[in-house]
Amino acid sequence: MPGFDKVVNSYEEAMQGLEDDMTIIAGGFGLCGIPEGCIAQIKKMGTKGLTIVSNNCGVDGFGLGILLEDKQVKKMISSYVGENALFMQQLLDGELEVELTPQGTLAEKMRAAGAGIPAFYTATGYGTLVGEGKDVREFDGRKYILEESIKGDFAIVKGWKADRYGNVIYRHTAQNFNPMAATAGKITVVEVEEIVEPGELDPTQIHTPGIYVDRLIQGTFEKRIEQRTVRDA
Amino acid sequence: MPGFDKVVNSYEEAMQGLEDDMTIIAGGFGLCGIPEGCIAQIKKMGTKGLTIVSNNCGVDGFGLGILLEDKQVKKMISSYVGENALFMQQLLDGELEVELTPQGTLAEKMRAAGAGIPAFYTATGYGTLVGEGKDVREFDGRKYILEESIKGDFAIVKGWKADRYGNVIYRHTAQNFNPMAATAGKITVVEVEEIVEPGELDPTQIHTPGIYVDRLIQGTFEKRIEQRTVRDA
Amino acid sequence: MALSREQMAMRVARELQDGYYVNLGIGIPTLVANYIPDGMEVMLQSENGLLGMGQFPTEDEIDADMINAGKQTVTAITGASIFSSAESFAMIRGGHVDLTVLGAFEVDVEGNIASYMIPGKLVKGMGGAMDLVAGADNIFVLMTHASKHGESKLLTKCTLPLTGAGCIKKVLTDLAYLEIEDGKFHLKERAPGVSVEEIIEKTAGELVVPAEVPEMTF
Amino acid sequence: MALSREQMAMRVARELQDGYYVNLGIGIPTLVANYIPDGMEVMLQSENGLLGMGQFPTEDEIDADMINAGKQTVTAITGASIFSSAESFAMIRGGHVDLTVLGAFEVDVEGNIASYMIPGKLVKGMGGAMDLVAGADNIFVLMTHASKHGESKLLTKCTLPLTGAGCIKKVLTDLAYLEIEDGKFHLKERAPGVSVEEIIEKTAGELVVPAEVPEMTF
Repeated sequence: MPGFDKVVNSYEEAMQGLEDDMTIIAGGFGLCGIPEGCIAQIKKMGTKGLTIVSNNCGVDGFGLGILLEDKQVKKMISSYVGENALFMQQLLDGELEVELTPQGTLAEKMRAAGAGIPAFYTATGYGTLVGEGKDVREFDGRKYILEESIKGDFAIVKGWKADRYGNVIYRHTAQNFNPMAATAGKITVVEVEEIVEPGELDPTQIHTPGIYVDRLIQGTFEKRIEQRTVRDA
Repeated sequence: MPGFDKVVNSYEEAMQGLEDDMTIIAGGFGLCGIPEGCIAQIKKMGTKGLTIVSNNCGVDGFGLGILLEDKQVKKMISSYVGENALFMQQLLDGELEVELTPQGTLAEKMRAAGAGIPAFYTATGYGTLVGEGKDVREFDGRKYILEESIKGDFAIVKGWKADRYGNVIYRHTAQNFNPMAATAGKITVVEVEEIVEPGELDPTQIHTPGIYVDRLIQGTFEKRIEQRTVRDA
Repeated sequence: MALSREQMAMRVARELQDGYYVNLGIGIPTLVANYIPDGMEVMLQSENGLLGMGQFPTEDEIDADMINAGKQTVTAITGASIFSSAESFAMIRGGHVDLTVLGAFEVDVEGNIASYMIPGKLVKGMGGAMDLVAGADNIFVLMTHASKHGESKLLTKCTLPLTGAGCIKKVLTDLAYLEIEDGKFHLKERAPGVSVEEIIEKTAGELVVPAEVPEMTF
Repeated sequence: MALSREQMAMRVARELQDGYYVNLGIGIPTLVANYIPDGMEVMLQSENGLLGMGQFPTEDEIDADMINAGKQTVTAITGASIFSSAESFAMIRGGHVDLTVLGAFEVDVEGNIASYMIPGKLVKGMGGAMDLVAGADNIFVLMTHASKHGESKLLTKCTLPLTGAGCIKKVLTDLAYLEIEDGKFHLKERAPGVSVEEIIEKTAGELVVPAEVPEMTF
């Protein structure tokens, strides 16, 4: 079924159409399950003025952090940005905006965008800075704020395996934000460790059905570990 | 880990605490993936005045349809109720209420209940009877209606396999509404074809994590087929 | 002559593109699957939770756990995915399905559609239809142009309870293919041998007729 | 004497019940896992998407794809489940987690909590903390009773940006266990050898002190 073959053969092709001032939704939590190849390609392209929606912004010199080096990022929408000195510097210098968003709300905003839900109510953030200026409504005696969905011009996603039709599975906790990100891009690019033939993945065990995926590429991954914690054997 | 062993040994135990006038969320689509044993137990208990949230109401003499025989159901919240003569009779006689809810909205209402989302906006039903009396709001130039989540005193769910901790997987399209139903019950009862030991199911392939499941029972299932359609071999 | 059910399906099949994800409603829309052009592949979405619906099973393959939105036993193609109803309607409502084909009782010049309920008759429910018409950009409505009693189904304003408001742009009837824009029906094609006059006569809502109305060929 | 970090963890561990799903925040809350009473089992939820977090891996087991919410490499217990962040926060926001233990900078008599931001200092973000305090019914806040400079952290009104409004009912400090009700702190237990007077002195928000304040034992 060639019409459903999502495989592209280069990151140039994978990120084709990315332009200045676009919004990118990125999967990953910390450095776990991040689309390393797409991020490297964005750096290479030098695209500027980007709004990036991602739980974190990598670390200095790795992950999304490398996009700060050439000041490609205008705004980050994240829940936690604490691991990155360059980030803090650019934030303090006013070169970078940040919109802090609770982690669960961020995940739900991505899911909602993909699911045709323009907004939802959540108790998270009511009465805090996050709730300021947002609609408040009471249900069953409790107050909730209205949060809007968030869609990207691109979504960049890291999977483990995918078939050519773009059916993706994730490995362990590298799943994190990736399945929601995959639904929320006008163009969704998925990079995986292994591309398999259709039929090799169990249909009932697909995490991201191919309908959400526009381009699929096989990459190689450093998978840097942020907090290496071990116990004695 | 005995504290996490959700297995009960009888349907009496599985449905213990069900009382008149309660709300039950039920998985299943048509006769596919329906919690046959729980339904039979409800019939046996004779509980009355029930509000049942389920995409359909079974057929005459099978599935949720059997609860109509002794007039146990006060109200159905469903998207499609067309396969059931007794249902239509009770509806016309004013013995049964029905709240027709679009299928996607119904699925999302269950999910929202489980996910702590009291309400969400959807374009589905705007400008129709479904939207009457509901809040309308515009996002990006399009109008949406506010739909509230729907929680059950009980949720009754049909899985394929589950481990003792209540981690469930579903088989083929018998998944349907079951995973959302499982999240939406104050007490969630799951019946499955096979109970396995923890560790036998791949942690990344669980459809319903055990945290949602209160009681688990192994049952036997007739699995009646509603529309038997075949092609020549 | 008015289009047959098969011709209606054939005409809609021309809207398909290679790689389309398509949801086909019950009835004539289902027949579209029989006329997918050679060398083109589409994947059928069934809203109970199946992407990549295959043909009916053989007696040996039949499986109660494997059904489509019409509750018929089906199979899945190689490379299919199966998921929850919430995920399925996330796809539909989120606009990920490329083409939706469904039947209707009435449509009107505002793009309203009535397809699920005839008051006073049996009330069965909308199933997934309200989500399908609200979620898709590209919807094809298939219906007869007029009732058996000759009453137009293409109206100034729908008389039956709506399935969706302002969401229909393309209508294929047994007599014509029309598009809805600016509060009017626009006649685009006519069935072979059907006169423009007959279409005008059987269209109650405002109809824009161009100088030239191409005849469909099969 | 003020409770040690370990004693604080031990005291919270007494709140555990067999079969509890528990989310433990970074820092002292993490230590609670070391004091689960014998014969009792709890399952740890890590909000990045893991239910059934196990111990740290050995060098051989270490896997970059297997981390917890603190971004530490971890393992999963037998019978764990791993899922998306949306599913993880559905569990949290939906109230399915039985006990949440987390740190704070300040709490006040209205049950407000400030734990993520000190204006003028570095702004790191709330991560999952706002969801955790909004979603759980049963939250234990662990913190020192006063700052190093002796300033109370149990206030009439939080001075720092809030993590959540009106959601805290139970606070364990190094000096005392208190519950929040009716706009007041209620002193329930004191640390061994800590006087009621010291607790009164170091509690800025209104404090209700019963005739008898039991001393914790370890």
